[in-house]
Amino acid sequence: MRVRSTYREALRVALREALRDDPRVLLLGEDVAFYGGAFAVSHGLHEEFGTERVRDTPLSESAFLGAGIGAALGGLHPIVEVMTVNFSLLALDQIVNSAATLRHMSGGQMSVPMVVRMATGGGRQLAAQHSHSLEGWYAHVPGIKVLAPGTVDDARWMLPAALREPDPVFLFENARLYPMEGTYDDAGSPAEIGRAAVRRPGRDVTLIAFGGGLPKTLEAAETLTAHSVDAEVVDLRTLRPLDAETILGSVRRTRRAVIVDEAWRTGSFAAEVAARIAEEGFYDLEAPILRICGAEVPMPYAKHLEDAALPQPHSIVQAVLRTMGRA
Amino acid sequence: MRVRSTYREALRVALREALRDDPRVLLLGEDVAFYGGAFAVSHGLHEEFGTERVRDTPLSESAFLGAGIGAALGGLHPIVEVMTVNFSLLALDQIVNSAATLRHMSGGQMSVPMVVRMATGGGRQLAAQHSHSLEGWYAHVPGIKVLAPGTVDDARWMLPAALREPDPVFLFENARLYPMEGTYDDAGSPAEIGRAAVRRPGRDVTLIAFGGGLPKTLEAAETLTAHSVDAEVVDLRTLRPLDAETILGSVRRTRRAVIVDEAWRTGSFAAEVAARIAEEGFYDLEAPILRICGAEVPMPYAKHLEDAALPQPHSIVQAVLRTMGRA
Amino acid sequence: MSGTGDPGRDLSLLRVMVLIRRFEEQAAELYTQGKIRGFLHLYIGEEAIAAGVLSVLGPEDAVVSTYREHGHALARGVSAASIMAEMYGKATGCSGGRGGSMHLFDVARRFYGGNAIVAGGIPIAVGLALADRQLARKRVTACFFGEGAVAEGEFHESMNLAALWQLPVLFLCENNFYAMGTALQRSQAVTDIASRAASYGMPSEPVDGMDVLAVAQAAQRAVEAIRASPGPRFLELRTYRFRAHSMYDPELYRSKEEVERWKKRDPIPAWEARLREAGALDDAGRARIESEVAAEIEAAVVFAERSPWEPTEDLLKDVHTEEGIVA
Amino acid sequence: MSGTGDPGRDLSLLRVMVLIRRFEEQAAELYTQGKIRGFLHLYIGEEAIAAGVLSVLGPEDAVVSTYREHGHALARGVSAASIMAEMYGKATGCSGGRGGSMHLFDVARRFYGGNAIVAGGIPIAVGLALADRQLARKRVTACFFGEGAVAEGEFHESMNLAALWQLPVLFLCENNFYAMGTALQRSQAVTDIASRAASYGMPSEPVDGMDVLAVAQAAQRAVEAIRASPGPRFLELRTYRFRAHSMYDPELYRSKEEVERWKKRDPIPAWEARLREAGALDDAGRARIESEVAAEIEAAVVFAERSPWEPTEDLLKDVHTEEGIVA
Ligand SMILES: Cc1ncc(C[n+]2csc(CCOP(=O)(O)OP(=O)(O)O)c2C)c(N)n1
Ligand SMILES: Cc1ncc(C[n+]2csc(CCOP(=O)(O)OP(=O)(O)O)c2C)c(N)n1
Ligand SMILES: [Mg+2]
Ligand SMILES: [Mg+2]
Repeated sequence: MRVRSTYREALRVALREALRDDPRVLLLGEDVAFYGGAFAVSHGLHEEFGTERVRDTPLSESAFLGAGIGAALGGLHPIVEVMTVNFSLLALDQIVNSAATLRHMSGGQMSVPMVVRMATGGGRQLAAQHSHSLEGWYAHVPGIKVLAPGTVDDARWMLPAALREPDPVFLFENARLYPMEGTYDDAGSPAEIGRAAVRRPGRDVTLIAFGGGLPKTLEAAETLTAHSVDAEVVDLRTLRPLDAETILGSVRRTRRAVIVDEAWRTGSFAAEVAARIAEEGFYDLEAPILRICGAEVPMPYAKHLEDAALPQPHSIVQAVLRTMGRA
Repeated sequence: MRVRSTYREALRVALREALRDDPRVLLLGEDVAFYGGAFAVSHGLHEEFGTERVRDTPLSESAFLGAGIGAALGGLHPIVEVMTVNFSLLALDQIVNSAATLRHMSGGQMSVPMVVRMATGGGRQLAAQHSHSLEGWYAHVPGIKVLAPGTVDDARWMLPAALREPDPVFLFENARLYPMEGTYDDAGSPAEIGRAAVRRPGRDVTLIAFGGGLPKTLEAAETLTAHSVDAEVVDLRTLRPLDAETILGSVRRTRRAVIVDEAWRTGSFAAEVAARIAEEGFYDLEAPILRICGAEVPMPYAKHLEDAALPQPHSIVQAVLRTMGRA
Repeated sequence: MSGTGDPGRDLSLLRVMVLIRRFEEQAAELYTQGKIRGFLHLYIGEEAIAAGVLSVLGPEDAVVSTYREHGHALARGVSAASIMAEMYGKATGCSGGRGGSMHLFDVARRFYGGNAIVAGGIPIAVGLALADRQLARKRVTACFFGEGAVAEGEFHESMNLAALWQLPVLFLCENNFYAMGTALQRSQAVTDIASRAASYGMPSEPVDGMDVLAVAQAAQRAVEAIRASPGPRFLELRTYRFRAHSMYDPELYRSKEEVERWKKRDPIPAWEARLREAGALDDAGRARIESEVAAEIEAAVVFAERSPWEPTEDLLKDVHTEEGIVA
Repeated sequence: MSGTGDPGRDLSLLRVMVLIRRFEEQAAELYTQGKIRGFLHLYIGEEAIAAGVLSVLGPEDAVVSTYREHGHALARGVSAASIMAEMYGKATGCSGGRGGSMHLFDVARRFYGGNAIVAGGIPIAVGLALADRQLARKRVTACFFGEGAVAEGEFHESMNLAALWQLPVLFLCENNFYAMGTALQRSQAVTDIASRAASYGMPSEPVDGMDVLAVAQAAQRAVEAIRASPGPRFLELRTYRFRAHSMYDPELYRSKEEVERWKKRDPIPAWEARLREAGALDDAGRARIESEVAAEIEAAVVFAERSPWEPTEDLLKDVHTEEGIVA
């Protein structure tokens, strides 16, 4: 049955299920318990599962992320919440140098079954230190997997999928999407990791997006019908491993690609998607691959500036019209 | 006059000059003084300039990087040495959230004149925690500039250029290149930031590389003459800002591009270069853009595995032959 | 009563506290009207600290603060108008509308923000002090942070640097007993913060942060000691925030009774009572302060309302220093 | 003399120290022959610590170490052959040739490496202990690190977590007075490391790390205390490395006299003398140890020499857990 829910509630349902079904699961992070979660995702869970399994940590991103790794090695299955991707910069050593490497550099002797959740993205007037979109950085690192739910259904079903992985999985929750309404299938099953989804089929151009960029891209696709453009929208869902097959299959049909990524343009994940198409789908293309990305600026606070710094439906529409030779 | 020198000595000459010419300059970092620098770059400098201006720090990457920012705000011109890019993960908060943002988020009230030097790259059998090539991550961040000297001349002349910038500049020294012999012009002038260099002109294909990838690429270009391929080699030198003009100009002539980057392939800086060409040089291209990058694996220790994990002249040659339709 | 000994200063302490209180009450109101956006962290209840500490600094001293910094900025003399305009996101704001509530800057007053990464400002303060020491200037850098920061690695690295290098920093820990929803005893193994700092060998003492005179006197002693012989000092200022952590916080983690208990120690009526008792304040005087403050805030709101927006075309301004190369 | 009370164990302490010493002498020799590559950090001089501490742990306890870990690995019972093969980069190495000298792992012996980021292993140890506590297992996690790590933020965050959550970790700081070339007094404002740990409210004591019996006894007391009531304990083991930091270090930062002075306190002859004095060791017994150790090391070298290389095709093995989804 499809259940109406916000993205936030869907995440909470998934967390509750995880804590209920597996005694090894624990949720660890700043303000996940008494405060109720910085974004209220874990609201109420400590009352249900106790403050050992829903455990507030001090402000010590590096240590509690590293403790998550150790706890995973010790037989638990931690879900570590780093409040936002901005603060995850403080934990990158543990992530890149330990979580991602321990299996390989021990010759395969151990796995690190850990899920790291964090809020990401701009668009809430939080300015330069609280608006990063660094999913692309994470997707660069071998040894981890990177998921970016952009729908309520994925908010519900990606966590159980992540928990089935024996290796570290990073789940990026776009903070703007928490209040987003939608539905999930309550008899669904864990999302397939490494599989993109065509959210809207179309013939004329492939729009590729993920996470916070997805709703904007779907909106742009709707607007484009008024311009007689039938856009296909591919939701990457998993950034690492990347589902190149779905992307290339779509481009093979539409012959045009526009990639939407809220991160700063240079070195964005959109570049990776463009590079893959330029390498493997080159002969299918009829026009340059375009990217609609964040402006190259530390995010400004003022709303009109922040809006201008981020991809918007109208900027996506403009790019598509350009690639169609209409503008 | 051209002076014979190693890359290491050229860097030291530049450091000595900087300390001599400007009393506001100080060199700050782990083991820069008494040890003589982890890679002997700063060897002898503390004897010449004293341990206040060539200052050993405790193992506190975040604090001494942040102290560099503060010192810059306070009127000094710090050169901060982070021993290697691997440890810079511990300082990324200060870099991304402060060094890169302070000017913008204060509405332009201040500048952070600071140069951060660090060794980068694999290829020395140092395994998974000591072999990162994260220049591409840095190049993603607006507010900083990113330089990657790949020649002895750039080792000599990039630091003075960096010190003329009022904003933070990151200088990536490839650790494999320290003993590399070459020459620099001792009457030269500061390198032009944001300007790529054609290191070898050629007609058939554009090879794009930087830092540690440059010597391998030049070697591949030589080998290719035996296959009757005349390769042009573009050395990016500056990753941020990127000199797209030089890249696109070269591709316009050769109509083929192969990008070499020692970083993990997915999300590498090579992806950005490919994306730029696919966006702006699409109609000039006759073949897919290829990337020769690091394998997607935490760097293994064993030499044969590490060699296989990194771009090598022969793998570059193979890629070029492929894009020429010869393999 | 024993005041500061200077009746003008005694009254000024009251005036500054009232200004901060009323300013923030107005800001909260404007937030609910949607005029101010993003995060807004109120300082209400903690005014004695800003008023007391900043009354003893000279114009050449520097101040580094956090995201809860309206009080510090106002007490430092940053104009209410420029702060209000900043929170509106206007071009006339003290950070040009780029920073918002969390990133107030006023370099002319040596007010260095406005850092929204917990503990992130501390290394910067250390660096400012390093510059002072290296340039033989007799300045003090005052560095504010919350007790939550004490769990962060950056705090500890910075304490050690400052103590090791004997830098002229005055560390000011505003211990309001909560970091968001995490009570001190759930974040620190040892809750006596002053003793933690003392473990670095720096003079350190707890101060009643609800008593503006005690704060001013302790700060005065510390600043004089630093000027006499550079080297860090640490004050733990025990206080309480009367409002939620930010405008989003449902305050699940503490009881109404606890809040009420602390409100009985409100620093403003407490100081007012002492002034009245000493005959230094009467009803008319008190009313005059209120009306002056009200006028100042009203003018600030009018200024903010009437100020222009930064043109959207200027989005990329101040990412880099425009003048370019420094002499 | 007062030994451990168990003559077999007394002799075994000597044997382990001799094994470590001879093993490393052999490794240094093989390094100059180019058989071992990358970084090689010798433990020579510090053997009493590994031998003493690991003599009191049980097989269910865990060990987390650094890049200077040959001694810990050998004392833990990881075979000399598998360590030697690892340093050769062979497939039969204890980390499959992926790790090298800095990344020895043997999960069957609960030996969790082998961490080459200073302080990087500490949070992982905290996490292992968290799992033990949460799963109500009476295990101890022993965590080794150098005194250089005490300046790192990760150290402090971890101390606080362990003390706050009362986790069963035994912290073992090998204070050899230098971090590369940085002397303790140039890296720590307060050089009494044990007191620093005590500031977290955990029992902590300095131990003569050149006296294997003192080490074993202190470790025994600490382990028993932790088993009796979980909660961290800290030992500062004062020692000295007789050799350079790594094979590249010209040792500019300390005097030959200082090294010679410490060599007079060599833990091996010191313990040998006490055993002889007590009549527990004679020339024949001493010779037997040497010849047994020599045979073990020779066999290790032969094993390493004869072992196969990992096939290059397997480069990407163990980046992820191959079995995929966990039950
Ligand atoms: C590194 C980091 N982690 C998490 C946050 C989110 N956060 C913002 S304020 C805060 C609490 C800080 O508490 P404290 O230092 O006591 O200051 P207070 O808010 O009480 O003034 C947290 C967790 C952050 N801004 N930075
Ligand atoms: C975070 C980090 N910074 C720098 C280094 C480089 N480095 C390797 S060992 C070392 C010194 C460590 O000293 P200590 O902790 O005392 O251990 P010891 O080598 O004396 O055993 C340094 C600076 C590193 N590996 N990790
Ligand atoms: Mg607080
Ligand atoms: Mg040491």
